Amino acid sequence: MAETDASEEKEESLFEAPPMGEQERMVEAILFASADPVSLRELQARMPHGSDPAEALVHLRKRYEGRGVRLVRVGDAWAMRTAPDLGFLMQKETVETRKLSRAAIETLAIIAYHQPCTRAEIEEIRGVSVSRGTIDQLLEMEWIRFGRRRMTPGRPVTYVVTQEFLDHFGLESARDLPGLKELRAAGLLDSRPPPGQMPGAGDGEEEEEESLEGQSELFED
Amino acid sequence: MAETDASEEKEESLFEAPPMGEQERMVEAILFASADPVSLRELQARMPHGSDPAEALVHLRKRYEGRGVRLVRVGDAWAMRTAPDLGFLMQKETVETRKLSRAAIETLAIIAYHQPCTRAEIEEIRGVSVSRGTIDQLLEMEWIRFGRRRMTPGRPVTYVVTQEFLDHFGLESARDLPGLKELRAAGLLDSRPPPGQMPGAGDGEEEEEESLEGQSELFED
Amino acid sequence: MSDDFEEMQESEIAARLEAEALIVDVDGFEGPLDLLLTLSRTQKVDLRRISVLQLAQQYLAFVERAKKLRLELAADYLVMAAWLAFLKSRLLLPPDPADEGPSGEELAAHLAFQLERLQAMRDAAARLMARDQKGRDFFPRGLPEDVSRIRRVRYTATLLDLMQGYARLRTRDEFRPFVMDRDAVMTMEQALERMRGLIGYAGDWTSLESYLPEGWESDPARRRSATAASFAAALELAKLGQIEIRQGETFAPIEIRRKAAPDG
Repeated sequence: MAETDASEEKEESLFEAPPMGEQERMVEAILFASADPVSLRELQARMPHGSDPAEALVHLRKRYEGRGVRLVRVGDAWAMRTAPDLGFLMQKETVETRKLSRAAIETLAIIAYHQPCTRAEIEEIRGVSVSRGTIDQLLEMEWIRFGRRRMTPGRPVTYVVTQEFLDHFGLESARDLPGLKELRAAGLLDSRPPPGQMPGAGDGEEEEEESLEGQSELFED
Repeated sequence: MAETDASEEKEESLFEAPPMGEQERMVEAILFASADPVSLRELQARMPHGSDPAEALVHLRKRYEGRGVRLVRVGDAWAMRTAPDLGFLMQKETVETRKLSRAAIETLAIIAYHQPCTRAEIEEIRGVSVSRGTIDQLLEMEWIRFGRRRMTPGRPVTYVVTQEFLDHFGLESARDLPGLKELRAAGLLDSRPPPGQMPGAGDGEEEEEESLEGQSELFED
Repeated sequence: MSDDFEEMQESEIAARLEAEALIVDVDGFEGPLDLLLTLSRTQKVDLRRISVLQLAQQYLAFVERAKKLRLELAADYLVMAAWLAFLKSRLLLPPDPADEGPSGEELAAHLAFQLERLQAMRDAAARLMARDQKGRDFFPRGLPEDVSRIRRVRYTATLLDLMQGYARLRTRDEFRPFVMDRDAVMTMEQALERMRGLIGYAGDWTSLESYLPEGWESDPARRRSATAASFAAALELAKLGQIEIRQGETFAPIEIRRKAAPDG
């Protein structure tokens, strides 16, 4: 089976890929049909063999410049979105997003700018403990997800922002977060351990607390 | 600005309508984002006063001619749709990976360890009859193939494992499979003796069964 | 020193006024760091140049005030107050050479960093929320088309599955030899085992043939194997002095019987 597949693939690639104009149409159709961003890999998988969706995207993006809809990049995926200046026409389509609490917004920003970020780090920055509900809400909105466990004692879970987060805020990547460079340059994104004992969530017990946290989450999951 | 809607409307219509290019963008964005086809009347209602969506639609329709998506009329409303010739892109092949059934794994293991191996032998070791489907599945996966017929009465077919099998399991040859001792050393063998069963359950008849089995397969094939 | 003191008094008044306003909704603060950040605004300086000493005094004044009003402050506010009192003493007193802990300046610098960082994150959050947002400012396709899924199933198994499957089978009849043609072979050990169990019941001379297990008499190959094994086992038992063997003539049936125990 696998052998025939391979030979089929080979055979097909002998056919010429569709002309770039056609490929552009294909990418256009696929992206129009999807509400969610479509990854380059998926485009490739759905288009005929030998297609070059990356190049087609370049053409397509240019074509939609200044139009009512635009081609936007979201992480390693692409999507069509209406131009932001026309938002006023869309009252009918506007979705009421749940009002986020100040704690949730701050937590989200901290995760976005410090990712991957542990709960203990969030607490250290905010100087107050993070309620489970806040993290849950962000997880539920699919704006954050679990990252890799930190390789420190207790192997605490980390959080990172998602493609949905990038899509929602119109960001090409997390590197495009507003003011990221300045914050980094100012050293405000460094993790600076507190000298000796500091009160609050960021005190000397942090490490241990973090371990416990990570541990309990390990078992909860 | 405590004026009535009507006078506001009049006043606004005194302002010039947006340029046609802008109107086209607006129609484009509305049609793109709308879940349902949009009527001319609704377009008019949503666009700034003095707009001429009908004309904008004509321009827009022309613009999308031959593209991956088209502007189509649905009753007295308008919508954007994927070009019909690209419908084939709206399919996605997903490959679902499933674990092989226990019966199949056991059958495969027996063949691997005892090849060449007849169906009667498999059944003898497993203690239950082997369904045709299980053998077929393994044959179809190209993990086993027919070996030489056994030179015993009925000349039953035998099964052997394939190169594909060896590749999948990362084996040089079936002889590299760990033996019972190694399995036990690796903790894969339960040291508890199983309850009951003396050797050679159904001993005397075995040979005959096998022959019959072989025979029937001979004719089935 | 007196200048400092005057300044302190002045700022204390300001802080008190501030605190009074703040106290009304102490619940509105997200922890002591948030409160400190709010208090720091009264200094109207860049957070980098903030006077941590002054801030500490403001905070302590706030807590004092809250106590007087009998407002219940959460424990972490009080912990922070204690720490700030400690920090204040460190900042005011000459350093103790015997103390190896971080200096007051280091602690103050870190607190300033924490405040600046918290403020920076708040600003970043505000900038983030001010961006065009999906579903509010820009919109995805309202009528996405279904992508039909063609499902193909691929079965898989790991080597471990395979070995465990085999192990499972072999555990079931572990006592069997590994080879395939084992069914036609009886080992001497098996025969010995069998004979040991049976010999006690046979008081008189019995043909060795009758010791062949059921199912082994008819098939010639099995019969041969069983006979040979039983014979070898009989010899073994005779050697151990447990049985006696006799054969009337050549090719006559071999008979055995249990040896009457001569001694204990």
